[in-house]
Amino acid sequence: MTLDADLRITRDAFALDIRLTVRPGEVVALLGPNGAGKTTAVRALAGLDHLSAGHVRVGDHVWDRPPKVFVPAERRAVGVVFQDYLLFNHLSALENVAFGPRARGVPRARARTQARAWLATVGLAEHAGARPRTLSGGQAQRVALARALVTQPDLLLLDEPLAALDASTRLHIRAELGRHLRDYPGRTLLVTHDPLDAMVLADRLVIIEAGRVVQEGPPTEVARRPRTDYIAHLVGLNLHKGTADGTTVALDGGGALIVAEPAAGPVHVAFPPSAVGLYPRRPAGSPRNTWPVTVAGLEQHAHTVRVHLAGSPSVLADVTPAVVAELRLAPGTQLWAVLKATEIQTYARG
Amino acid sequence: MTLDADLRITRDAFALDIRLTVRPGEVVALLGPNGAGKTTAVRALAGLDHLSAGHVRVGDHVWDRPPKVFVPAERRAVGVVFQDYLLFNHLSALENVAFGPRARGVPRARARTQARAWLATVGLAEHAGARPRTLSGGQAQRVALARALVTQPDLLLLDEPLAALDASTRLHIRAELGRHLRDYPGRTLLVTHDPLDAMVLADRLVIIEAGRVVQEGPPTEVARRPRTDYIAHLVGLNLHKGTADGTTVALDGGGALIVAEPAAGPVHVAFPPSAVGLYPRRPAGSPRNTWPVTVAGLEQHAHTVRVHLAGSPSVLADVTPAVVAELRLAPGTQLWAVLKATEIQTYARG
Amino acid sequence: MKARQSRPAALVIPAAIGLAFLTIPLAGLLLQAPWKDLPHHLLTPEIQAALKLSLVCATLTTALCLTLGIPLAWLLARADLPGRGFLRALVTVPLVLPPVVGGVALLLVLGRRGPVGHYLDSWFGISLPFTTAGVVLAEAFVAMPFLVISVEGALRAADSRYEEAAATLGASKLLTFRRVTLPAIAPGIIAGTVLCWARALGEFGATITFAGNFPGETTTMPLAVYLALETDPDAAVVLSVALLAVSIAVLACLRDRWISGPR
Amino acid sequence: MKARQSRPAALVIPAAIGLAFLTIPLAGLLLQAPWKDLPHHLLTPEIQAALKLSLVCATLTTALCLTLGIPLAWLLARADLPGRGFLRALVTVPLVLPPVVGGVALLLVLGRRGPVGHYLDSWFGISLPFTTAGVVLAEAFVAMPFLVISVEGALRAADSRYEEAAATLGASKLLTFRRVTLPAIAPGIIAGTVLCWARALGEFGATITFAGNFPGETTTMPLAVYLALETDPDAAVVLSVALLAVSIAVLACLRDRWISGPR
Amino acid sequence: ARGETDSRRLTVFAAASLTEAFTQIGKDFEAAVPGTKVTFNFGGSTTLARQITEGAPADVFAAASPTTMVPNAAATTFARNRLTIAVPKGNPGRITGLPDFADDTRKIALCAAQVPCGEAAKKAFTAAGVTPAPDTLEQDVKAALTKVRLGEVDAALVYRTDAKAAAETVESIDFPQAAAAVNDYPITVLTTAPNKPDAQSFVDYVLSDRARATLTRAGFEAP
Ligand SMILES: Nc1ncnc2c1ncn2[C@@H]1O[C@H](COP(=O)(O)OP(=O)(O)OP(=O)(O)O)[C@@H](O)[C@H]1O
Ligand SMILES: Nc1ncnc2c1ncn2[C@@H]1O[C@H](COP(=O)(O)OP(=O)(O)OP(=O)(O)O)[C@@H](O)[C@H]1O
Ligand code: MOO
Ligand SMILES: [Mg+2]
Ligand SMILES: [Mg+2]
Repeated sequence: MTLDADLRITRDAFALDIRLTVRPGEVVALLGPNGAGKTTAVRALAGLDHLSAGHVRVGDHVWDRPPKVFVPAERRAVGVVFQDYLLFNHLSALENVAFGPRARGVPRARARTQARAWLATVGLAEHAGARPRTLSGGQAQRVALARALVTQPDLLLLDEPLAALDASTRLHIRAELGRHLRDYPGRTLLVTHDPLDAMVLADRLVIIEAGRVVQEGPPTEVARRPRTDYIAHLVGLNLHKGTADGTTVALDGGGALIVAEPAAGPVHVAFPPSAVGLYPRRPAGSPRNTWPVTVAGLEQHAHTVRVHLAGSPSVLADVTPAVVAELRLAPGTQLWAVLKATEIQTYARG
Repeated sequence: MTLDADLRITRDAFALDIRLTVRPGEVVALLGPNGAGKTTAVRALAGLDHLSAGHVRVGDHVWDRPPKVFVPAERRAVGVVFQDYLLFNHLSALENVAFGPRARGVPRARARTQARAWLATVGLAEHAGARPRTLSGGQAQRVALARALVTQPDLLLLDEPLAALDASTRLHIRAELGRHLRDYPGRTLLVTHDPLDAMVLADRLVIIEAGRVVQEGPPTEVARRPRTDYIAHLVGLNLHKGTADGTTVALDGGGALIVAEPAAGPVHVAFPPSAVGLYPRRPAGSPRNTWPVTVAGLEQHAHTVRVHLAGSPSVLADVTPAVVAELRLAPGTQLWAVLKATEIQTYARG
Repeated sequence: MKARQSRPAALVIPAAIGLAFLTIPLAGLLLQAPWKDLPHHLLTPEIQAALKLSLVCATLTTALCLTLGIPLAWLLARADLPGRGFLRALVTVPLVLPPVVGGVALLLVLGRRGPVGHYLDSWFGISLPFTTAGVVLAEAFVAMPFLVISVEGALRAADSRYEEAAATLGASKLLTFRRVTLPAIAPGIIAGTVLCWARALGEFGATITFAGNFPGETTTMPLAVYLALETDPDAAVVLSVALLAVSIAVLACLRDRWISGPR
Repeated sequence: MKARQSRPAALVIPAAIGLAFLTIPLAGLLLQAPWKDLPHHLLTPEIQAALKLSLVCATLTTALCLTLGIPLAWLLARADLPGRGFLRALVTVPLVLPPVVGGVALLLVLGRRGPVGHYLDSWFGISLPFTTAGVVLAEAFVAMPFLVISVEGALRAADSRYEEAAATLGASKLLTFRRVTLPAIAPGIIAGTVLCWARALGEFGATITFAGNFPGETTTMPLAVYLALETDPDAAVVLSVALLAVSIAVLACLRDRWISGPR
Repeated sequence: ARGETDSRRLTVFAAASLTEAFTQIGKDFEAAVPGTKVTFNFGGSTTLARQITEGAPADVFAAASPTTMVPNAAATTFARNRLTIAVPKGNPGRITGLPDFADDTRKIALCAAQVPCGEAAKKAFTAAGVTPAPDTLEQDVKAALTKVRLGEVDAALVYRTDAKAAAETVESIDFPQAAAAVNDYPITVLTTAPNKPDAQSFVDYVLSDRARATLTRAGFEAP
């Protein structure tokens, strides 16, 4: 029951032509600059716009194949967080969230209970009775998120679901969303501008520019071999799975890292390639993490060089060309990688 | 002609009570979690909501002093970027931007020329004729920004003006906005969730929580002595002014840093405290920047310690408590600070 | 608290002229009315019956028009029908048709000899002309377009993206219409309802032609006024003023209860 | 491309009944009309004059109503007037007043002996009753409330935050109204205009009472229909159908040009 | 607004039931008195009377009944109208005379008592000793006749002129008591007439044999 979409939409000056597949349980992040066609793709998948050509299929169910087949939005089991929320102004926050379950036939009392639980999850329990116009921007976005998640749809479409959130709420909601998406058997398409959201939440990235896919693949793969400077900049993040025990995280791929914030159980750890320092000899100092690595490859970007390093763990490091010359970096060079614990962000996975 | 506002607004469950002053040419960033009252403050300053008590004054002009005085929005020389843009749907992007000048009596042709110039500035020259509904979220936000900036108002109110922009556009627009704000003789209040926006663009930060000011001061000052963990996390950024020449930036406060991206002329350089490594001896390795510092103070936060370091430049470093013990950090301790060039973000100032 | 509003003269002056134009003739009537005869004119059982009948019929008419008219407005505004412009124009027919001719048209179809009325009579024994039901039908024929067209206007002005949001939440077109669209256009529906009710209340030509004029059954206030005008103009003025007073009272009370909040 | 719409039966069925109810009587008229006599009835210069007069007067009336009625609607919807609910109800007066009584009221005030008409006559030598200008006034009195109330409904439904945005850009209330509010409620204004024009076109009672029935000057089509009903009922049907055909043609053409875009 | 320079204008206010006859008489009069232009204002007599009272620029007023004549006018009766029973073609209700109007099972339309034809009908029923059982009380003769034409009612009491105009779809049955309910049509030159001389010649013309013939053709009787 994979979502298989070949989205072709032609509009005045803009043409979208992308192919997307999302397997059950998979989270695909759609990234790209403003006006790349992300919202357009979301609308076509939701059944709000018709394709000009191509198809949208979930397993054997054809949702759209012009000119014959078109299943309207209300008969697709989708959930959408819209970029501008589109909360119903005449309903309270609670009623907004309960709307989906009610529409899908859940009895009123159950729908309200579910809605209340989700509002609590996004931290808005005490705003349940508020009208959307009286909510702040971030609060409105959280209600919109709860409204889309509560129905447990087959296909979840999230258009910048965290954009209006402040830093600390974002951290919390991102973790909550991650937890939800992990247990969630449906397919998720996540549109975001935030590389961290994409890296942490998604199983696969699809990066589009001007209506076409420029690269796709698992986050680490894309981060390893970004095809353009734009992508390199966008997904410049080392991401590892591991199991935390206090401030030590044992990585699934081998090795361990010391982090600043203690945690327990399965986690993601993430740090930018720019945070990894390279030394010819083991240095003594504040950085908690120091381990031997071997240069596996080098990639020149606009002003920096991305160095692929094999080791436990294997990581990417961004350095200036001057460093490459000075340390005589070349495949096979043996070095020490250094990473400060405070540079590492840790997110619970489960 | 300083803006002096004592904003007191009482609503159902929420009460705003903050004092704000913004001097001519000054940029004040208003930060705070979702629902803290930032938008409420912006609306009161714009003349869209009445104060319950307090006052809004610009120099000798009283804009609001309940119950007697209230100058309506159209007679305050304000410019507002709304959190949800509020572009006029029946007008093209160009007409939206030209609306303000036209309303203030600029002849049509001049208004359009100004509007066109601003659209070009925000990178939307070729979307001048588009209707807002046909713009993407990020494009719409840029039009809203251009619309508020074009009129050169006495008081500029920006509510999350960069939230919907993708990373690269954001970089560009932030620099553009910074350039504009520097030359701009009016007062600017910038609401943002992004600490970098706040640190780079603002002369002073005002941080509010639940309708009250919890801390205010210059960015470096606030970063140096954050009163709460929330603020420490929010404004954890080293920020320096300097003059770039290729990849070397001579800092105004003394010292120099090597950066990855070459630049020329006055710049801001910014890097997080977590990026600064501390070593007892000078290490040899990839980090381009290594300089001697002396511990000036230590501050314990939730899981990290913020170390104040005197030197050229003086910087903040975040380390784990284990490091403090290991390196025996205490005021007066002499160390080497290490910072990778790729960790430093550079923004043109002029 | 919303910002207080200043009021530009360029809007206030024409508005005041408009208001004066609509209300000064009423003042003329009030000045002319023989106030001391008022109780005498109004306390007759015929007039009280006519007033009651008028209110009942106008209200039933409005209910009927809401039931049929709102879906019709939706169809015209939202469904992608071929020839929609023409259908929309067709709906205005009863507006343009002189009401007496409208009454004739209703008789042609629903009268004893009409293609529909004939079957109603022989199959169900229902005869509409000369009955209170006939009054309601005649009023509905004349008043429904007002409801349909103003609701359609409101639907067109409404932001249909909220309906899209409802669809993605699994709401059928009908549920979306009921729970999202209708609340959003409530002011337009109220406006249409007021127009419809008031027009039904004042309807004369189609009513007398289709339903006739029989006291207690089909004599509504406008019919009573018209006939009073023939013999006793003062009485006609008094009756009109009474009709107005009642309708203004009803509208002033109802609308402020419907319209919650300051805007 | 917008998503195609499915159409729920619970909306389509009442809509179809409503449409049938509004149009089948028209079909009855069409079947009844003596088609072969049609040219004979319509080619008389009197009828052509009446048709032209009707169209001209209804259009002038609509222009007048737009000029005065839109500001009035704004005042009722946006200005924070005391007693707004009452004012709003007052505007519905001409709706409820039987049109003939409306005509009488106009005569009482604007007639040669009326408090206003008297001065118009003696100071400016203007006499309104029994002139084409009088027709326009009578039609405006009856038709303006339709415009005012539907525009007011549209204003209430509109999102006033856009007006706030305009204010922060320095736009006066008037400019905001013209450049932001009006375009946003265009569908509501179109609906109101259609109602107003159609009602003016069909107006009979107030016109014949206030402006009289002078061929070429005040005899509009509904008056011509009334007279035809006296002498030749079939001709009355033909004339009504002609009036309808013209108005439907005008509305079907205009509205599709006004309403740009698919929704 | 009115008043062409090259012809003398004469404004005649006349009851709607005179529309056909007076239109013809007006044409004949214009031919007979060159240089005059007759303008009619047809409408309900009461409305016309009110318009005259409110200062309408009328020269001549011809009303449908003496009661609707304007006060203080020296009016002359120029025509009479008599009631008749109008039934739909084929007389489906098998109406034979006034007594059938008392039958509750038949659908009957009468004029309301407030209008002249209703007043006349009342006299006729009194004379016949019949208490009618109407289903509707119409606002004027035309409305009653319309219901007969469409077969909605089995019978109505209308004027002969009206029945004649609708002869294609309506049969009329005369009845003896009609003599008791004859309706007089008065005509007068108004004291406020702007064009008194032509007004007087028009009234004279209406009383002439030529005009009487036109009136008779329309179903009116001579006074
Ligand atoms: N209805 C429309 N008609 C014509 N062009 C449109 C329409 N809607 C969107 N576009 C154009 O299509 C392009 C893609 O828009 P889309 O909203 O999909 O971008 P996006 O990737 O979501 O961008 P953002 O990150 O800014 O939200 C844009 O250039 C936009 O101007
Ligand atoms: N019209 C209103 N009536 C009642 N409460 C309101 C109203 N508008 C806002 N509030 C409440 O006031 C508080 C502050 O809202 P405000 O919009 O100022 O927050 P904010 O700081 O802008 O947040 P965000 O970053 O999410 O935009 C919120 O709790 C909100 O729910
Ligand atoms: O024919 Mo009217 O316009 O209801 O009196
Ligand atoms: Mg988008
Ligand atoms: Mg806000």
